[in-house]
Parts: sequence; C-alpha cells; structure tokens
Amino acid sequence: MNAVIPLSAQLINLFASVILLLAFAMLAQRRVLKLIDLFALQGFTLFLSTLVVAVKTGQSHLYYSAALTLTLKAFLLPWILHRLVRRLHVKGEVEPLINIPTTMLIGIALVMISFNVALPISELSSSIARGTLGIALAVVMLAFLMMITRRKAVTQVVGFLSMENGLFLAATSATYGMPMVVELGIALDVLVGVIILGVFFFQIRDQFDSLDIHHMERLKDN
Amino acid sequence: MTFSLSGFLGQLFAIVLALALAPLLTGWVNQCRAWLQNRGAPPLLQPYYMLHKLFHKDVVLAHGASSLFRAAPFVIFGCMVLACAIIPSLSTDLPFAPAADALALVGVFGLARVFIALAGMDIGTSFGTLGGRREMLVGFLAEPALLIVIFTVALIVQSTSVATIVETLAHRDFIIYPSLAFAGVAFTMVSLAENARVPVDNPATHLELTMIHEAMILEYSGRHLALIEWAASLKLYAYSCLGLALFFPWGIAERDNFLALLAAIPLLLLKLGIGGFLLALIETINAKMRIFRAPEFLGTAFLLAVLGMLVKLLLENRV
Amino acid sequence: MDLFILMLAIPLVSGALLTVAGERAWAPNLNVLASLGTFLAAAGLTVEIVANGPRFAFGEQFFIDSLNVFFVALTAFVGLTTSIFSGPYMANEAAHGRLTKPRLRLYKSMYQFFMFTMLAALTTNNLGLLWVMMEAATLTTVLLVSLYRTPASLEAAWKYFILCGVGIAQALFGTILLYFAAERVLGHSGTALLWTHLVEVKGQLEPAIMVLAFIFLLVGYGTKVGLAPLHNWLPDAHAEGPTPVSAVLSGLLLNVALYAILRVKVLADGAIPDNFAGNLMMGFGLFTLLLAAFFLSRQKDVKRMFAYSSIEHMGLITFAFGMGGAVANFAGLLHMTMHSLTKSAIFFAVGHATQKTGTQIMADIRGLMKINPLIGWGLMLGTLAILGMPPFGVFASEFMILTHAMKHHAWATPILLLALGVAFAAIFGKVQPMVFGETEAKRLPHAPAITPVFVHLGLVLMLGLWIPPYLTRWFHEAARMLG
Amino acid sequence: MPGLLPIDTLLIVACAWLAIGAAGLVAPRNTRFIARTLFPLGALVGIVAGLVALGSLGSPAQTAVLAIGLPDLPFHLRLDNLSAVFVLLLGIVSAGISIYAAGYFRHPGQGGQGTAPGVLCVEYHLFLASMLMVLLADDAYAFMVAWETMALSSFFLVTTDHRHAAIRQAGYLYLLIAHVGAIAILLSFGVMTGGVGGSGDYTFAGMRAQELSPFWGSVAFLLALFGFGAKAGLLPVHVWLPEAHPAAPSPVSALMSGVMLKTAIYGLLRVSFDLVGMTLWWWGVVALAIGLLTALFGVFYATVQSDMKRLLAYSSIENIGLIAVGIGLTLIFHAYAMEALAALALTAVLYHCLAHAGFKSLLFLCTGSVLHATKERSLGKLGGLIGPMPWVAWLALAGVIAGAGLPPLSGFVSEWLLLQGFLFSPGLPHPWLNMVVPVAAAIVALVAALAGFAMVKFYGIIFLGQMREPALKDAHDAGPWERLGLVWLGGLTLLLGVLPGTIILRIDAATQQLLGKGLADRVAENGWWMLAPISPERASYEPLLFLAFIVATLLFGRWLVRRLYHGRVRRSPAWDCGYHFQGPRAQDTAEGFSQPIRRIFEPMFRMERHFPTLRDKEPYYSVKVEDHFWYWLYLPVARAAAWVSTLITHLQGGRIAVYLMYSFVTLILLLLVARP
Repeated sequence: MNAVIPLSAQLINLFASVILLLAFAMLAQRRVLKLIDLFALQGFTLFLSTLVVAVKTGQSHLYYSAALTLTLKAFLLPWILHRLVRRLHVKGEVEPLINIPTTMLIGIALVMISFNVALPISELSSSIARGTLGIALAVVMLAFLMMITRRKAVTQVVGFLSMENGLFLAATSATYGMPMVVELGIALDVLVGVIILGVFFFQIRDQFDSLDIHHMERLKDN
Repeated sequence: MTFSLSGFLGQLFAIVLALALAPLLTGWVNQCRAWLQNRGAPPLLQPYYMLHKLFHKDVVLAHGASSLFRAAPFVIFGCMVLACAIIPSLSTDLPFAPAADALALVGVFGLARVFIALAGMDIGTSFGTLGGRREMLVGFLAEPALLIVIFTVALIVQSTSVATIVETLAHRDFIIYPSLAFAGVAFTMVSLAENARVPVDNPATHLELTMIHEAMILEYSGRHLALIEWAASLKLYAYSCLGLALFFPWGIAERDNFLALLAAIPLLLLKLGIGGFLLALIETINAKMRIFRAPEFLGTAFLLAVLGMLVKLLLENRV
Repeated sequence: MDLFILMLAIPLVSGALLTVAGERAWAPNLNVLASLGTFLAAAGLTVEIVANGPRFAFGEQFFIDSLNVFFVALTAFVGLTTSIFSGPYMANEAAHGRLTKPRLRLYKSMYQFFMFTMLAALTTNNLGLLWVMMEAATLTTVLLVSLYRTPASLEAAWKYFILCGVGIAQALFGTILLYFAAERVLGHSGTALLWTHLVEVKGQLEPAIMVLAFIFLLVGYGTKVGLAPLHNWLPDAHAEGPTPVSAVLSGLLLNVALYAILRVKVLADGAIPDNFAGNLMMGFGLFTLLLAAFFLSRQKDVKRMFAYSSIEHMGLITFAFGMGGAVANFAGLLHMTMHSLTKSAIFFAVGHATQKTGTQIMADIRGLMKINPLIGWGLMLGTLAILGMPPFGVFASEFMILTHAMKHHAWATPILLLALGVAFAAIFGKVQPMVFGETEAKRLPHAPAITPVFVHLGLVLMLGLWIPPYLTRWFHEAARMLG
Repeated sequence: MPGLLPIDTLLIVACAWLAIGAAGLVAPRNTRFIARTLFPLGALVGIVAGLVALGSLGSPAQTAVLAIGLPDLPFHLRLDNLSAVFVLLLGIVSAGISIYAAGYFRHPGQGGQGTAPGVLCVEYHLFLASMLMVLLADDAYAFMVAWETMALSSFFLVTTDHRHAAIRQAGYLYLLIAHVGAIAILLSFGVMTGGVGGSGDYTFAGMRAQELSPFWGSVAFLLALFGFGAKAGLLPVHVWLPEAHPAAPSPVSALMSGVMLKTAIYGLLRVSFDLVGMTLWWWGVVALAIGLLTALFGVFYATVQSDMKRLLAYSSIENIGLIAVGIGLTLIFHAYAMEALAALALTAVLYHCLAHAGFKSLLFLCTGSVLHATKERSLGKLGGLIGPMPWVAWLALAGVIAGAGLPPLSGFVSEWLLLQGFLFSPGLPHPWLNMVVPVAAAIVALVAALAGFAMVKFYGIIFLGQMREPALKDAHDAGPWERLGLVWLGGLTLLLGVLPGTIILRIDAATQQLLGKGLADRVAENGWWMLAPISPERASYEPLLFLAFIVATLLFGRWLVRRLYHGRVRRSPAWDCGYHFQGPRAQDTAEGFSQPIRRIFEPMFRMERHFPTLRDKEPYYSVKVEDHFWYWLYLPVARAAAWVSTLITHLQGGRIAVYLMYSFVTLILLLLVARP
C-alpha cells in the first residue's frame, strides 16, 4: 500500500493505540483512584478520536457524540466514581486475583486474538481507520479481563465502563457512529447504570461492611 | 364326539371299578409292605373295613372349623374321581376323557392339593399349617416335574389327550425311547412324592416332625376322614393307571372293542398288582428323608423330566 | 387513539405516576388497572395486526408483525396476571415487615417501567433501540431483584447487573458489527439498523462480519436468555427477588431476550451459509438443557430450582429455533408460550406457598395440599405441566420438538430425552413432598390471588388439547417469518 | 340408537366418565352422593362400554378424527378388534370395581384420607376415560396424551393417602418409571415413522405404511418392549409395582393391576404386530426370556411377602411375565409364518389378559374388604376371617384358584393354551430354537406351581386358621355394594373359566386381525362347550363338563353318605398334642410359611435376617427380603446421576469472577473455533 494515509486516519489510529495502551495501563494499575484517572484519560482520548472522525466526515451527530463522551466519560463518571471511592473509604490498593505479570501476558494474547479475529473484517472496511475495529475489540477484551481479575466492586465497574469505551470506539471509528437515537439511548443507559451502581455501593457496604466482592459468594450450589 | 351308550356304560364301569379297586390297591400295597418287612400283614380288605367304620362314626369338628373345612373332603374326592374317570384304565373309549387332557389332569391334582392344604390350615393348629406348607412345597416341585413328563410323552405322541397317547403308544412298533426312560424314572419319583410315600412322606407315621399328608388331615374324623382316605387311595390308583397308560399302555382296550375290554380287566389287575408290589419294595428299601432333602429329591425328578424332554428333542426329533 | 401508542404510553405514564404517588392507597389498583389497560391495548393491537397485517409506528422505528405481536400479547397478558397476583402478595410481604412503603412504591413504578421496556424492545424495528431497551429492562429488574435489600438479594442483583451488563455489552458489539455489515449495503443512513430494511438485504450482508456479529449477539443476549454457561446470574436473581419479579423474569424477560436472538438469527441465516446460526443455537440449547437438568437435583430453594427449570426450557426452546423450519419454529413459539404461562403460574403458587410457610427451603415446606388445596393443586399441576406431562400444552410443544428432532437431528434425541428425564426425576421428587403430607400453616393477612394460577393452567391445558385455528394460523405465520 | 357407530358410543362413554368425574367436584365432600350415585353410574357406563366393544368385535375397524389435538395432528381414533377386546376388558372389569368402590369409599376417613372424595371421583373417572382413550388412540400424540394422563391420574389415585411418606415415595417411583417408559414409547413411535428422513407422519396409519429396515424395526420393537414393559412391570423396570399397588386404595390397586397393566400389553401387541410391520424371530426370544425371568422373579417374591397387597402385586408381575412369554411365543411363530400356532399363543395372551384382569381385581378388592374390616395389611396379623367374612372369603377362593392357574377357573384356560403352544415349538425351523423353547415350558410349569404356593399362602393365612389378633373378632363382612362388585368379578372369573370356547369365538377377531388366522373355526367346529384348538384328538378341555362332574360327584357323594350313614356332627376343641397352651401364635406366620422357598432359592433374594440369641432379653426373629435390582441397577444409576450433579454444581460456585470467565472463555472459544 503506497497510498498516503490521510492525517485524520493517522490521528484516529494514534488515538486508538493510546486507548489500547491505557487499557493495558488500567490492567496493570493497582490503585483505585489512579485507575479512575486512567479511565477518565481513556474517555478523553475517546472524545478526541470521535472529534477527529466528526471533523473528517462532517456528520453533525458525531459532534453530539463527542460532546456526550467528553462530559460523560471524561468528567461526569470519573467524578462520580471519585466521590464514591472517597465517601465509601475504599482501600486504595486493588488486589488482583491473578498477579499483574500473568494478567499482562494474557492481555497480550487477547490482543493478538482480537486482531486476528478482526483482521478479515478490517479489510472489508471502507472507513478511514480500518484497524480500529481490532483495537476496539482488544479494549473490550482487556476490560473483560480486568473485570475477571479484580476483586473490588469499584474496579469491576471501572472495567465495565472501560468496556463501554471500547464499544464506543468501535461504533465511532469503525462505523462513523451509530444512529443518534441509539447513541443517546446507550449514553442514557450507561448513566442510569452508574447511578444505580452508586446507590448499590452504599447498600453493599451497609450490608457487607466492604466493597470486596468475595463477600458476595454466598449464593451457590455446591 | 358322540355319546354312545356303550361308551357311557364303559365310562361308568371305569369309575365304579376305580372306586372299588382303589382301596384294594392300598390294602395290597400295605400287605406287600408288611410281608417285605417281616411283620404280620393286615387283611387285604382292611381299607374297606376302615372306610365303613369311619363313615359310621360321628364327625368331630374342631371349634374353629369353617365351611371350607367341611367342603374340602368332598371336593378332593370329586377331583380324584374325575381323575380316575379320565385316565384310561381299561378302555380308551371314555366319553369324559375330552373333559380334561393330561395337562388338565395335572390341574385336577393341583386343585385337590390346594384344597387339602387349605383344609389343613383351616383349624389353625401348628400341625395343620406345617402340613399345608410342606404339601405345597412338595407340590410346587412335583407338579412341574409331572407336567414335563407329560410334555415329553406328548411331544412323542403329538397329543396331550391321554386316550390318544395310549392309543398311539400301544399301536407303535416297539421303539426304545430313551426319553421315556428318563420320564418314567421322573414319573415314579413324582408319584412317590405325590402319594405321600417313603422316601418323601410316610403314610404310616404320626410322628409330628416328619408328617406331611397326615399333618394336614389330623383334624378330620368320621365321614370326612373316610372320604379323604378314599380319595388318597383313588389318587394312588389314578397315578398307577396314569403310569401304566403312559409307559405300559399295552392291553388297554380301544373303542368299540368289547372283547378287549374283558381281557383288559385281568391285565389291569396284574399290572396294578406288580406296581403295588414294586411300590412296597421301594418303600421298604428306602428310608424317609429329612423334609429338606425332599426338594433335592423332587428337584432331581424335575431335572430328569427336563432331561428326558431334551433327549427327546435332541435325539428323537431327527428320527 | 392509536392502540400501539396507547400500549406503550400506559405503562410509561403510570410508571411515572407511581414513582410520584406510589404510596397512596389506590396505587396497587392503579398498577393492576394500568396492566389491564396495557393488556387491552395489546389485545386490540393483536386483533388489528392479525386482521390488517404488519404495520409501522413512529416512522419506521417501530414495527409490529405477527411475530412480535404474539410476544406482545403474551407479555401483556402475563404482565396483567402478575400484577393481579402481586397485589395481595406484596401486601402480605409488607405486613410481614419485609418491605417498607417506599420499596412498594419502587416496586410498582419499576414494574410498569419494566413492562414498558419489554414492550418497546419487542416492538422496535431498530436493533440499536432493541439493545437500549434490553439494557433498560436489565436496569429496572436489577432494582426489582434487590428490592428486599438483604445481603443475598444485593449479591444476586450485583451478579445480575455485572453479568448481564457485560453480556449486553457484547450484544452491543454485535450490534455495531451488524451495523458495520449493513452499512456496506444500505449506505450510511439511518436505516442500516432497521430490521425491515436489513431483512430485505440479508443475502448481501458480508458473511465474515455476520459470523462475528452473530456470535457476539448470541453470547450477549444469550446471557440474558440464560444459556449455559452464561446462565449463572439467573438462579440467584430468581431466588432472591420478590416472587412476582421471578415470575416476570422467567415468563417474560427471557422470552424477550430470546426474541432478540431470533430477530438476529433471521438475518444471520440469510447471510451465513450452512445453517451456522442454527447449529450454534442447537449446540447452546442442548448444552444448556443438559446442564440445567443436572443442576436441578441439587437444589434446596424452591425458586432457585424453578429458575433452573427456566434455564432448561430456554435451552429447549433455543434448540427448537436452532433446528429451524416451520414445524420447529412453531413448536418453539408454542413452547415459549407454554413455558411463560406455566412458569409464571408456578411462581404464583410458589409465592403463596412460601408466604404461608415462611420459607423457600423445600425441605421445610410440607403439606401444601392441606394448607390450601388450591395452592397445592396449583403447584402440583403446574409442576406436572412444566415437566411435560400431557394433557398440558408443554407436552404438545415438546412432542413437536422431539418428533422434529427425531426426523432431522436424530443424534440430539437421546440428549433431549436424557435431560427431560433427569429433570422430571429431580423436580417431581422435590415438589411432591412439598405438596403432599402433613403440616402446620399460618393465616395470611391478605387472601392470596389464586385465580391467575388457574387461569394460566387452564390456558395451558386447553392449548395441550386444542389450539384454536386462528392461533395456529398466527403461529404459523410467525414461524414462517423466522424461516 | 340406530346410526350411532360403536366408536361414537365409546367416545360418549369417555365423555360420560369425564362428566361423572366432574360431577364429583360439585359436592366434593358429599361422600354419600359421590359413592352412591356417581360410582354406580360409572359402573353402568363401564358396562355399556363393554357391551359396545363386545358387539363391535368382528366388524371392520372404524375410525374417527376429533377436532382436538395438534394443528397438524388432530386426535385420530380407531376401534378395531384388538382395541375392542381390551375395551371389553376395561368396561366389564371396571364395572365390577366401580360397583365395589361405591361401597368402599363409604367410610369417611377411610380410603379418602388426604384427598376429598370429590377429587378422588375426578381422578378415578379420568383414569377410566384415559385408559379408554389409550385403547382408541390412532396416532402417537393422542396415544401419548392418553397414556400419560392415565399415568398421572393413577399416580394421584395411588397417593390418595399422601400423608404417609412411604406412599409418597411409592407414587414418585411409579410416576418416574412411567415417565421413563413413556419416553421410550415416544422414541419407538419416532423410529416407526422412519426416523431421520422418514415420513414424520405420526398417525398409526403412517407408521403402518412406513417400511423399516430390520435394524430400525428392532430398535422400535425393543424401545416399545422397554416402554410398555415399564408400565406392565417387566423386569427390570418392575420395582414400582410392588410399591404402588399396596399404597393405593384397593379399588385403585384392582384397576391398576387388573386393567392398566393390560393397556401396556395392548400397546406392546399394537406395536409388535400392527405398527412395526415386520417380525424377527429373535424378538420373540427376547420377549420370551424377559417374560420367563419376570414370571419367575415375580412368583418367587410373591411367595415370600408378608403384606397381602404386595403379595398380589408380585403375583401381577408374575402374570405379566407369563403374558410376555406368550407374546414371545407368538412372535417366534409369527416370524416363521406359522400363523395357526401363533394364533394359539396369541389367544393364550389375550385370554390371560382377560383372566388376570378378572381374578386379580377380585383378589385386590377382597384385600380391600379385609383392610376395611380389620385395618390390617400385614398377613402376620390376620387369620380366620372366613368366619366373620364368608362372602369375601368364598369369593376370594375363586380368585385364588384362578390365580393359581387351576381348573376349572379362568387362569387355567390361558395357561393351558400357552402350554399347548409350547408343545408345538419343536416344529420351529431353527436348529436350537426348537430345542430351547420347549424347555421354557418347564419354567412356565414351575411358575404355575409356585403361584399355587403363593396363593395358598395368601388365602390360608388371611382367611383360615385362628385369628392371630383378638381384634379380628370384630371384623364384619363386606357391605352389599362391595359384595355385588365381588360377585360380578367372581362371576367373570367363573365364566371365563367354564366358557372358553364361547369367549374365544368372540375375541378371535383380534387374533385374526393381527395374524390373519384365528382359532375360531376349530372352536366352532367342536362346539362351544369344548376347547380343542387343534383337534379333539390332540388336546381338549371341557371345563363345563369338568366342573359339572366335580359338582355332581360332590353333591351325589354328600347325598349318598347322608343317605347311607348319617350327618351327625360334634364340636370339640382342636387336638393339641397334649400341650394345652396352643394359641393362634402356634400357627405358621407369613414368614414361616414361605421359609422353605427362601431356603431353597436363597440366592434369588437379598435378605436381612435377625436371629434371636440366648442372651436376648426380648428375643425376636425378623427377616426382610429386598429386591436385588435395587442394588444392582437402581442405586448405581441414582448414584451416578447424583455424582454428575455434584460435579456440575461446581459450575455455580458463587464467584462472580469465575462466572465472568465462563462468559469470556465461551466468547473467545466461539470466536476462534466457530466458522461456518
């Protein structure tokens, strides 16, 4: 491929890579507050990449999307999470179930799998940033992994939100955004979800005196 | 099937003859046995005297005796008369014969056995139930053995009708059927057991622990006892005649053959006399077994009968 | 007024109203009344669709055809009976001190919102909106499951939220991929997520993308359906939530999730050769069925056991739709109906039984027949019905599924039968001693509503012996649409 | 009513039964109304069904299609001769049982314990109607619906007194095995439609039209044998029977043992001779072998039981075994196109179905009366009941004689026919079959003789001897309704015993339908009083003459003895051997009576015995006989299932991280592996 890659595509690829990197960073991060910060940063990068797509394609609703991302993912949600962590006095350390190096190795494998899976599709893509789909998938997978390996309720939620970031990346970069009504709905769901979760945290702490999810292993069959 | 007058008369004659001869056979066996055992023999007609005496006596019923207890002797007696009526002793021209073939004959004996066992249990003494239980024990082993003996013969003759068996076997050229030999031995063993003879039972004993037949009829008296004793004699007679019919059928008269009928009477007496003597001999040279040896004895009989049938199927089907 | 708008507006408005005024004395009646209104509107809509054929609403965003109007009618009906049942049930819970007034308010408003989300999810033409509504349904039910605020219910709600949240996120990824594929055909317009448009071009969708999309959608919505091994949230949520919620979860929510998969399957079938989607669904269905059957025998909690039974039946239905073809689709739809009706009836009966005896542990529940013969018989007959005993309708659909499997996928038959047999042994062995035997019982402050139980069972019985011709036509039409 | 076809009448009968059942719900606690009005009505309806079936025997098959059922498969019904024979059985036998039930359910608190009489009435008549539908069904769906409804209604009847845990367990076991059997039957139907790539036509007509390969035909047959065997009580799926029969109220036991087991035989006949469309000789061997094992097993266990209804239940197993033997023999003959002989064996099967239905129902009803009168089921606490209960006792005697397979009652006829059938088996054109099969006759003979043992035990210990408990003195005889029911069935037993020719002439239509050949010509040739299936020279049996002879001898003998001598009777105490403390306890107990059997056939039983020792303060002897199959088959299966369950429940370990991982792994696996 000798064709000159347009700047916008370069930028999008860059931002996507940054998001992936941040996902790795989150996977490696031990401290809760830092984790939330990284999440905010990921949201911000996502906003940037959405903005680039919006500028490039000139679709108006992508601007709304970008704005929504900025307010919601870069500011509102991290803020809510910060408040929660402070109010609930969550211990700073995040204790992973599997140690960090192993998690990273699994993470690398996941990225390889994701790229491999996404490769045939990327080649079909007509959009400017064909590689982003693989990255988005990898971000989703890494977030998934984070949810599995962390034992704090808060970190699981961060993982969950990070997964939404990955999805959003896929939606904007790979497909130039979903129809507006859908995106609004998704955003609303995420917001409501986080609010409900916030309420939940308090209830969980009231009942279990901790946000450690290993207290919540009593419903079982064996 | 026509009911000819001669046939009907012949049938009636066979029944009357059975009724008359049966106690005599019992007396004869007793006499032979006494001779063989070196003791003074009772009169040959002793069974008749005894029946007469018993019929005269009052019936003494236990307090708990039920109507079944009183009906049973008559039923048993009726069964035995029926058995004697359908087994060709003199002639095969028996109008009642189609009423029951050899399989049904086994059923008749079974019916009588069930009634006598039930009657034994009726009073509710320890002996009665003991006798009933043992009788049924003997029965469930003897009955199949007898059935298989008949089966074997029926396979040879291709009929279960006793009259047809006799006719066919008597007419055949003399062929040695190994299966019949097995069947004959099995039949003899079964007959001993069925008629409460040594080595399975001892008709002369009243020693409680060894009784079978006597234990059941312990409570009977008077005419009931007479009927049961008579029925026992009839059973012995019926078995003897059956054995003769199955294994020594020669001389039994066939349909519409009056002369042969006349000749058949002395021949029957002769055969019964020899049979009775042999029975007495067997009873003398054997000892009564423990009750739990009886199943082994009868099991052997059953096995022999089945073996006989197998031999028939293996060797003689090819002939 | 448009019946469709009415149908969506009633739960939405009454939900909002109940949020504000849910503590008034008339609130429970409003709940029932709203459900009745929804049901009447749905019934009217059904009649209209059956008479006039499919229609759109709100532009092309909503689309009602004979497939989803069937689900709509079922949902509205079970929603109505559940609201009738939940009146005295919740009153009793409150009387026992397990719920406070604000919680009751929350329950009623969330119940209506939940109905709204489900009806909207069923009727939307937009697959993205479908996802949004599914997520919203999850959120409302999370609140319903955690209504008691006990440690167990919180734990269940948490697991429910996280597992279904993650699942549904995967479904979103699948939806994005679908959009990605559709965009290549339909162009970058608003129509690329509209099912009616997609279905017209399903043959042109790129198979490679559709495979990925279907996998993500199946795993995503499958989590909500309760397909093994994605089912883990389901028993917890059913066991720890209030019984009316268990009833609607089992009877309705699982159906709606499966409906979503069905819609997507139609597209996948058009795009991917070799019955890929069907095989995948058959595999999941059988695995789920077998696994759930063996889970059953180890259960101690009655609601948990029936939750596993729901998983089992969802497996069976998934298998049926996986086989595809008119007969199997018909059987699958029929089985969904039967399962919804029967399972909710069982939960109604179980709800009353647990209230009467004060426990959900089966070993402690005895002699329901003596406590209240109607509850006892309701549970007994319901159990027998769900186990596939004729003459109840579950047998009719199982018969069709089994015979169809014997004809086309004989290898699956032993697995199906093994699972059904094991399930029978497990469930019946546990329910029978609950219903029979001797016991002591306490009186409840509010008389239980038995009618819904027997209305459901009566319907199931009727459908086992006689399916009305118009219903048959309607089912056939729906089954045909599924291909 | 002219123009009303028999099949329509039977449909009306089914509806009438349902309506009678529903009427029971009008006043569910009004025992008087239900017992005195509804049950006799049900009996009347039963008689109508029986008569209609009798009338339709020999006429061509009638079909009907109802408006209910599945959309593509409405209920197909068909009344042909095979169905008619069994409908006849159902109608006539159930009539007797219903009459009896009218009296039986009279006591509040008895029989209706736990379940209201009205509900009982519903269940009972639903049971009857579903059995009728089983016999009429002409497609797989209708059959399965009726079949499982039958299982379900009888399950509820069995658990009428559900307050006892043992009864609940019995019911559970029953329904479970019935369900497993039903699954096998359904599979069998599926195979008969052609399986994969078959017609998928689930009407019986479609199955008949389907050509199967020998392999699939065999699969269908074996599945049917298993499925129907589970209902009938064939080894090794018999275990429910001795549990369920004692648990049920006596009329229900009678109905189940007498009629319901026969519907399974009906099904097996229907599949083997009508639907599957072929016969392989080894099917017959399998049926024969299983039948023999079942019969032997049943009769062994019957002899050692101490509970009167369990004894009868095991006896039912034995009889079903004999019927299976007959079916096996029929199949063998049929496979070699020896239709005349097959007809002989099949007649034996059908006849034994009728006979067993009559006498086993009779015996179960008798135990019901005994239970009512004494509240005792254990043989060890009964005795001497012929005194206070002469009606029951004498009618039970008829049942016992028939059950023991003795002339001149019903049980003998079929055994006689069966043995006649065996006599011809050496003619089979198969090198070892013609040798081995006759040996089976020896086992049949053994079974018949042992049945006599069991029956004598049953009768002698319940009705004869001294009363083992003082309370038995207050026992009362059966009431008029119960008597009527017993007399009805007793009369049936007698009729079946003495009029075999007449009856075979009627049921021969079924034989002809299945095999194309029957016994009717022979029977008609020799006159109605004589049974000579081949020729009178070969074998003949004239039960009427037989009976007349014995009765005549009996009466004549009695008259003569009285005439010549006297009829004096004196009463005195029984002879006590000089030991004055002979009480009722000196009699044999139930255990004692069967001790020889236990001793001789020890390896057949799994026994737990306790012997008293010299040092025991309160010495006692006890013996518990258990079924080997529990330990050989059922417990291992149950343990295996439990093991798998335990293994699988580890999946639900409570940790959300693990749950997420399942989802994760599933996703990744699918992404990597799943390719179209």
